[in-house]
Amino acid sequence: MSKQFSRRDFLKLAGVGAATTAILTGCGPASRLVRREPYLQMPEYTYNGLSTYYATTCRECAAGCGLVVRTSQGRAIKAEGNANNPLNLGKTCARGQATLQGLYNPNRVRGAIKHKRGDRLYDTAADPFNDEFPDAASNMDWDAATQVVAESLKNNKPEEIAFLMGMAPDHLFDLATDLANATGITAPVRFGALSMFESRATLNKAAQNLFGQSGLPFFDVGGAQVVFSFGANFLETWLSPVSYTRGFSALREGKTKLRGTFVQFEARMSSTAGKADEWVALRPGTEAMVALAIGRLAAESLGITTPKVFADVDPMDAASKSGIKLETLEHLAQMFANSNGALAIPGGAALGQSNGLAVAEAVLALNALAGNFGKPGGVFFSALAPNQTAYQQPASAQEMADFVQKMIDGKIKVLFVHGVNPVFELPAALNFMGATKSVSQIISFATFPDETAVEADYIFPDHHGLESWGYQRVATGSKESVLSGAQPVVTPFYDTRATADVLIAAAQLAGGKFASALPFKDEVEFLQSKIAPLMSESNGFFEAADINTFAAFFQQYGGWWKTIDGRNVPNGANALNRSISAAESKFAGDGKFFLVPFVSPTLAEAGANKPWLQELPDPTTTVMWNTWVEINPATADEMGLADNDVVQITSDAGVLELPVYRYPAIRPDTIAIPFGQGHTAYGRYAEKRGANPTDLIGQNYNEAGDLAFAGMKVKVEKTGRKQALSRLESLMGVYGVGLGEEH
Amino acid sequence: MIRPEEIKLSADQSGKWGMVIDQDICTGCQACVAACAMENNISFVGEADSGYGRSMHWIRIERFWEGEYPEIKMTPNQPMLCQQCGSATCEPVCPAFATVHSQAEQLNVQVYNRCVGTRYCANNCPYQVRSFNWRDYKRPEPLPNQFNPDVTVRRRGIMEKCTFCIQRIHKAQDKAKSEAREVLDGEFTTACAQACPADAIVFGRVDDPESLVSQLAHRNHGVKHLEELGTLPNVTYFKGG
Amino acid sequence: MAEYTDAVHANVVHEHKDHAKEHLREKHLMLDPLPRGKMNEMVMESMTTTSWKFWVVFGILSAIVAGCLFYVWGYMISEGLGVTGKNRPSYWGLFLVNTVFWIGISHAGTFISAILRVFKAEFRRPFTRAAELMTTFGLVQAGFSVFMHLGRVWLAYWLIPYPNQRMLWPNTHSPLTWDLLAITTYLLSSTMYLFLPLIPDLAMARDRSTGWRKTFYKILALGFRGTEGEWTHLRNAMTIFAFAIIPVMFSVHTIVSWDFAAATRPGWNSTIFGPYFVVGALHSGMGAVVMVLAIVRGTMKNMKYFIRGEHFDAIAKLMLIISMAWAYFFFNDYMVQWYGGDKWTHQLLHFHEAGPMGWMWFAMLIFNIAIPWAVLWNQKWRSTPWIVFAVGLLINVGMYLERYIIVPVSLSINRMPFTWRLYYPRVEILLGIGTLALFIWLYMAASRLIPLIPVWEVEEGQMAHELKKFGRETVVSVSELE
Amino acid sequence: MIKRIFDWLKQPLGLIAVGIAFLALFSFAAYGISLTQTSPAQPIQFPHKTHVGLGIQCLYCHPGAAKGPSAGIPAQAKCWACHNQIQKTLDSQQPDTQFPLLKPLVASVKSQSRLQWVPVAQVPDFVQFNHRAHIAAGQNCENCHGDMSKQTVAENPQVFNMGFCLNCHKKVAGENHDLLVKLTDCATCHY
Amino acid sequence: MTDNISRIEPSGQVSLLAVFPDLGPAADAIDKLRALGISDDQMNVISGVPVTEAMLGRPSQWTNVPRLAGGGAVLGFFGGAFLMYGVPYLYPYPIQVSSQAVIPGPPTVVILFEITMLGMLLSTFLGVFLDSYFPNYRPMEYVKEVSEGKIAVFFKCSPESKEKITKAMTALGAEKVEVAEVEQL
Repeated sequence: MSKQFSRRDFLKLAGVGAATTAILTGCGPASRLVRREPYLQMPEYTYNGLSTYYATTCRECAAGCGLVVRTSQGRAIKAEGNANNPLNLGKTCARGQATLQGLYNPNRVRGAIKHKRGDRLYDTAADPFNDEFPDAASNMDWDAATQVVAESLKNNKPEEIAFLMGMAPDHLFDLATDLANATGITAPVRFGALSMFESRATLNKAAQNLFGQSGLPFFDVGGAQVVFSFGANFLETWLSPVSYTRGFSALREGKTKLRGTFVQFEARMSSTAGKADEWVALRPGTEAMVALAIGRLAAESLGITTPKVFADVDPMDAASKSGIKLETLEHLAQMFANSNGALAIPGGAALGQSNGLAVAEAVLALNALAGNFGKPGGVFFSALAPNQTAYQQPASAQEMADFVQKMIDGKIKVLFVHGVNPVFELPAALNFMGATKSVSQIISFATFPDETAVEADYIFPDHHGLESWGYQRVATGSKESVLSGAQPVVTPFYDTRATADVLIAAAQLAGGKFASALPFKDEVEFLQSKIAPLMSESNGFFEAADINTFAAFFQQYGGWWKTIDGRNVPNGANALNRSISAAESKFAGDGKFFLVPFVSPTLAEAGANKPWLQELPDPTTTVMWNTWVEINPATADEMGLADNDVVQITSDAGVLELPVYRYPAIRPDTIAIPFGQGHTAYGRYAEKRGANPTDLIGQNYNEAGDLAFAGMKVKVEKTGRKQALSRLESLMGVYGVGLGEEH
Repeated sequence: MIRPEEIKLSADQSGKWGMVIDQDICTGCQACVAACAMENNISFVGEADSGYGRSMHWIRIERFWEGEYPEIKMTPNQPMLCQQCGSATCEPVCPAFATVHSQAEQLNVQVYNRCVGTRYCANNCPYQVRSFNWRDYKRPEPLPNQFNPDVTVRRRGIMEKCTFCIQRIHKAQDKAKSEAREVLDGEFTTACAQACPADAIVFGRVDDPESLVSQLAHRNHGVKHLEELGTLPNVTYFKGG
Repeated sequence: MAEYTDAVHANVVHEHKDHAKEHLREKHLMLDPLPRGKMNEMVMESMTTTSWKFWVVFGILSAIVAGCLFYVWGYMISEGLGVTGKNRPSYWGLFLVNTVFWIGISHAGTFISAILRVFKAEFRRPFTRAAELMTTFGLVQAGFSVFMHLGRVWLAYWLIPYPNQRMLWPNTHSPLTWDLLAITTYLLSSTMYLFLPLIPDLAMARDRSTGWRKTFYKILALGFRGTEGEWTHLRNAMTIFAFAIIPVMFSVHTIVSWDFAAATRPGWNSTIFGPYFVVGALHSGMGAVVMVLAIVRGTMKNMKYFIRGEHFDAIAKLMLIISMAWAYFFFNDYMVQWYGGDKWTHQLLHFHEAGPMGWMWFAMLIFNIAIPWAVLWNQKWRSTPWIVFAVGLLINVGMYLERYIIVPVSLSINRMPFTWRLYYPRVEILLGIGTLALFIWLYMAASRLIPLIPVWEVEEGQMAHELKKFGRETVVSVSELE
Repeated sequence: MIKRIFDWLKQPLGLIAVGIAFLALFSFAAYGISLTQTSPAQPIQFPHKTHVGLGIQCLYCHPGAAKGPSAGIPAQAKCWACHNQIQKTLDSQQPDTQFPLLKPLVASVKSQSRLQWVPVAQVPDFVQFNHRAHIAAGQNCENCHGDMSKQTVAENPQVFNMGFCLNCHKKVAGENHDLLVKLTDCATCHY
Repeated sequence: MTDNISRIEPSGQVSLLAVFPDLGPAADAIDKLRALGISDDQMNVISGVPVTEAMLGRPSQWTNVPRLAGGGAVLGFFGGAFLMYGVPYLYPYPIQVSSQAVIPGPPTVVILFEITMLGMLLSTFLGVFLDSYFPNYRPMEYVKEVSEGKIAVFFKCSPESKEKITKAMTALGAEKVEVAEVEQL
């Protein structure tokens, strides 16, 4: 089957054969080397050599950006942004660009597999740059696979069946939820490493505490004049990097007013902080204190009575504890107070602390001081997606820990995993790996042979995102309420099957309440049933009288969205009248260094198997293909560490060995490690490459249940070994290393 | 037949296609790098080779540091790509005419099939934006399915560089011609400009004073890199800040 | 004649005249004539007397040539240049260092056989051929190195101007095209210039040999008999060659230098590179000549008669002068680059001295300037083959380092600091060793096949030289033959 | 030793042996070159002659030529659309058929498999050729592909090398300076 | 051409070779031969060192080598000029590199020089052979002693005078005088 799709009448030959021909054609028609297969049935609107464009949704992260994929002769060739989609307006991030490298990844699960837990899914000894790289063969057909799913539904108590799902796609989550609601199966749990590092639960909880309403705050960066970001890496991976980058661009271009100022508070200069006008390297754990101190100083500067929320903090104390000069704090406070539109954003490592909730609340309180709620350049609640009634929050780490506990306790007999790779993404300390032993049947729907699939009994691979139907709700990033639609842009490459189809078929096979819970012919019918209610909504981007036309438009435009601002204004009435603890956060471990894990902006949690993402230089360090640990050069000198020296990092939870990157923009008492590598499976390009910093993170949570991933203190020791990091930048030219003396 | 004396030298012309890059809003997110690689069939080279300075990026984002901790600043990200010089130093040194100045498009053209691999052009490029295929970089099946049929797949021993997505230029011109009109400003753009989430890269006709890129380029704080060498680059940078 | 005045002191008394004569005879080949037949025999003997050591060395070299040169080259062609150590920004590496080096070596032959012939420097006579062979074989290595350098060597014929269906000719703007033409011209003309004076000696060898050698020489001697007409033509042609090949020789290395000087790179864009490279080439070439002469003298039979201390002394003097000239040009180049004040050039100069390859820079100065200056002032040392050999060797190392500094080390630094990177050669080293082995291999093979000593030229010289009495002093005089 | 070999080679028998060796070498080379010049084997000895003779336009089966870069090979559905209505096609399924050419088509339609055509008129990968522009400029198919009404299996009337393209481009541009610049620019075909 | 003597053998003439140990006797012998009525173009001298005409008192030899060299240089020059000034007109398309003129000035000098020199030196080399009719592998009159430093005077005389001349030569110091043997060289 795969042959048919890969070998279709290639316009200009593909791959190595092309080059061979190119050389030999000098001697005449060397065409015997090339075979062309015509279409059996030419798809409508298709001409040989002309591209066809299909709108769909990017599934590299859960933001829901619209894509338009260029296809030629049945092959997807290029992913481009969907200019209609209000979320990304035709733009994409690097990961979105590389989505085709996932589609055509040489290591995909190629068919349904009954699998012995722990067995390799491909030959890992082979050269990753070579063609010969045999994958595990499919050993089941899909009828048998559906049978397996049906039986596990039927033969277990509903409460012993669990769905563990990723942040995308939403339609499958809706389907699983419908199934669970109708049959009593445990409500599906959603999780993703990005949501963990974004601390979405904390943001949500803080909003609830301050505004009395649950929801994901939206920060209108583009409209602001001064932006204070406390750890939010919104230009990298945070929530919706593409739309926040657009906001940043608007902030800087000053389209309406002056060029906006941007200040970033964090211990390690992220690539977001690199774009800031001022980078304030505060001591990790003092974010709440600093935010409150700025609030107090700003209030003083404005000449108003200090609001209750800021009253408890002593700016002198905050300055000394955070390591920021008092003058700096005062100057920042004045800047914040006197600007014509100030905005403060909490996020990233600032929330991943034991007092993360306090940080979030304190920073949101600053916005209350600036009085920007609902104003351009201020804080909003993100517009709810069209077929959504309330903000759906993914599971926090705490909830995941509870889930793991349930598994260990044997309360889960059958686990369906889709769209998430908990073995890799959850910190090892949470022991998901151990918990799998207590689950009698694990069925993975993984597209790629990831670590969780290796631990599964069955792998029933879902299509790649570009081969799939579906939709994704845009959680934040656009003013409008957006539902991004997905459709297959190519025929599936391998013998994979849409998980929704498998579940629908299995439910039909299982019969009874299962069959009645999912009374659909297939995934498309289910999707249509889900978007049908939108036809009656007003202010839509398009209208249609019947569902078929509506669905066709939905495909054509890549989703459905409203044309009006759908954001809600938070009620900040009480935000300044609460009291927030300014106490420093607590750190686990007795090491000398604060550990700041951050999500690699180019790889994120699932990019490691795409070779071009591996080869993209990290925006701050320009390292490719590996993981590093960032250490301040002064500290490194003290410890006698040169670039590429391997150090051993020990925390309460684990040990890692990583090569050193002498990073000049990090606090001397802090080290930072990117998250995204360290796979033990997941294909030839990901495996055995770098390390996973979550191995160092212990089971510490903040008040909102999010993981205190930045709440560790670690020891760093020199091992004496060296491992060269691949950098794009020149050590000589950028750092003057090896040029003799300082130049 | 065009006689040599009838050739208009690029130094007397203002260029045709050009680009404006705003370093102040470039976030260094690498979307342009990825987009370029996806559009132009650029090979990835693996860890060892990329670390040894053999990566094939046609566009790279440079950043330096200013000052020392804690007063340290990252310099504005500087996307560096072929500047499509009007008077390119890479061209005259090629013994095989593999890199020449396109009269029709006023671009600096690399003719892959004519390249014998002396690498003189790359040495002589003051911007160091040419990349050489040091090996036949392998793209295991089915990765080659992604190949853009409009762009030649390069093999070992060939120099390559940014083309300003000339395949898109041709496509747009072909389309405009089939519809009997001129190419409109903004009708198409390069892969990097198209992907850039911050809109830091703008591409268009610099010889058309009405185009967006011309309007932007005439802002007074634009600079061209190494202009002092007389290369007449067609990429304008805004340092910003 | 300087030796003579040195040797014959003012207080030499009459009785010692015979002794002085004897001394002069021992010292000067030209004053120590042997019958032509005897010399012929000695030269033939030197070709045909081959010890087992020769074959061992020859075998080892054959293995190195096969392994290091052809096998590795084949591997490199099939794998791509990724197996070398080149990168961005060091797009050029050891191959071009080798090319410049071998072209430099090749300059010595022409210098000795053309310039010294034109200026009638009589000491040149016994070793013009040995030097001219170096030119040809050195250029062969240079050619190999250039082709190795190409990314797609199988298309190298595109650089040759010929009518083609693409209607595309080589680019005459490119210094590499000039280079190709210049090297081709030089290789062809130096080979012809090697061959012309060889014909009479081949005829001699033909007359004195039997078997396959006879056939071999018969073919090569082209039926030369030595009639007046033949000699006149040969003499005429040799004169034309001697004059014409000198500007070709200068142009070759000047053009090689333009490959660098015409580039926009800091450190390369220097107007003095032309003469600087020519002098550098002579510097290494002279060093190589003395090395070859010392080895030939030490290993081949009967060569001690033909190659004597006086020859080493004379070449060593040239070496000293050239070393001074090189130092002058080096300083000139450095001075002007430094004075120019361009920040990238300053960075590069600093990098040369203090960068990771700084030791090369200092070694270059020591080997190229300090050592020749310190050693070659002394006439006794100048006349001692092994000392001159050692100096020649060091000069060659120094000149190799000079080219290494100019090519890959200078390439590491450019106007884009983000791309600065060092270069570490990999298979280039093997291929470099391969070319060296091929050079020696060719030379060894040639030493068994063609008379290394131009016997007729030596005889011609001996016929022309005599001792003549000026007052009370006996001096050497030369009569004009040509 | 070598001398003896040479001596042997000088006698008539030796000369003949040398001659034969050279001839063999030469014929191998000639065969190798001729291999690259002959049209390759096709799954069906497709009679273009017949189809053109029936008055079918080139663009009917290869419509891509007028629309985009590639003329393309017609989908099998297109072949079948006509052929399943032709008595001959049906007859060819009989065992004693006189229409063997149609058998592979019938077989492939029945088995839903694809015919493996071998492209004949082909430019190398580094040439970006666009049929549309050429058709739009009024070029006829036969200018490059030869007269199909005389061919059965498509043959390449000429080697598509750069000289062939350029000669025509030069001729077409004539004295039009701008057009000549465009049509002879390296970047028009190579990128 | 003096060399022609060896090839054109007038009927009835005998070719004799007299081998002398040194230049002096050879010069004397030539004078003697002349006195005996053998003209200069009936004589030839074969030697192992380049002996100038003046040494033996022989008429100077005609050579075309300098002319051929000049001709080659002119040809080379035009070859170079074609490459520089002709080829750009052969291109059907404008090839522009950088902003340099299509026919560049300074490189023209370089190319013209190199190709001129190449033409000149090649034609000099070939001229030597063209002009003196060798390579020549046909049998020739020759004595091997020549390469041992002897001077051989080669002349033609009538059979009658053979005896006389032989004697005269021997008297002048000829080591041997004999009928020139044709040797396969």
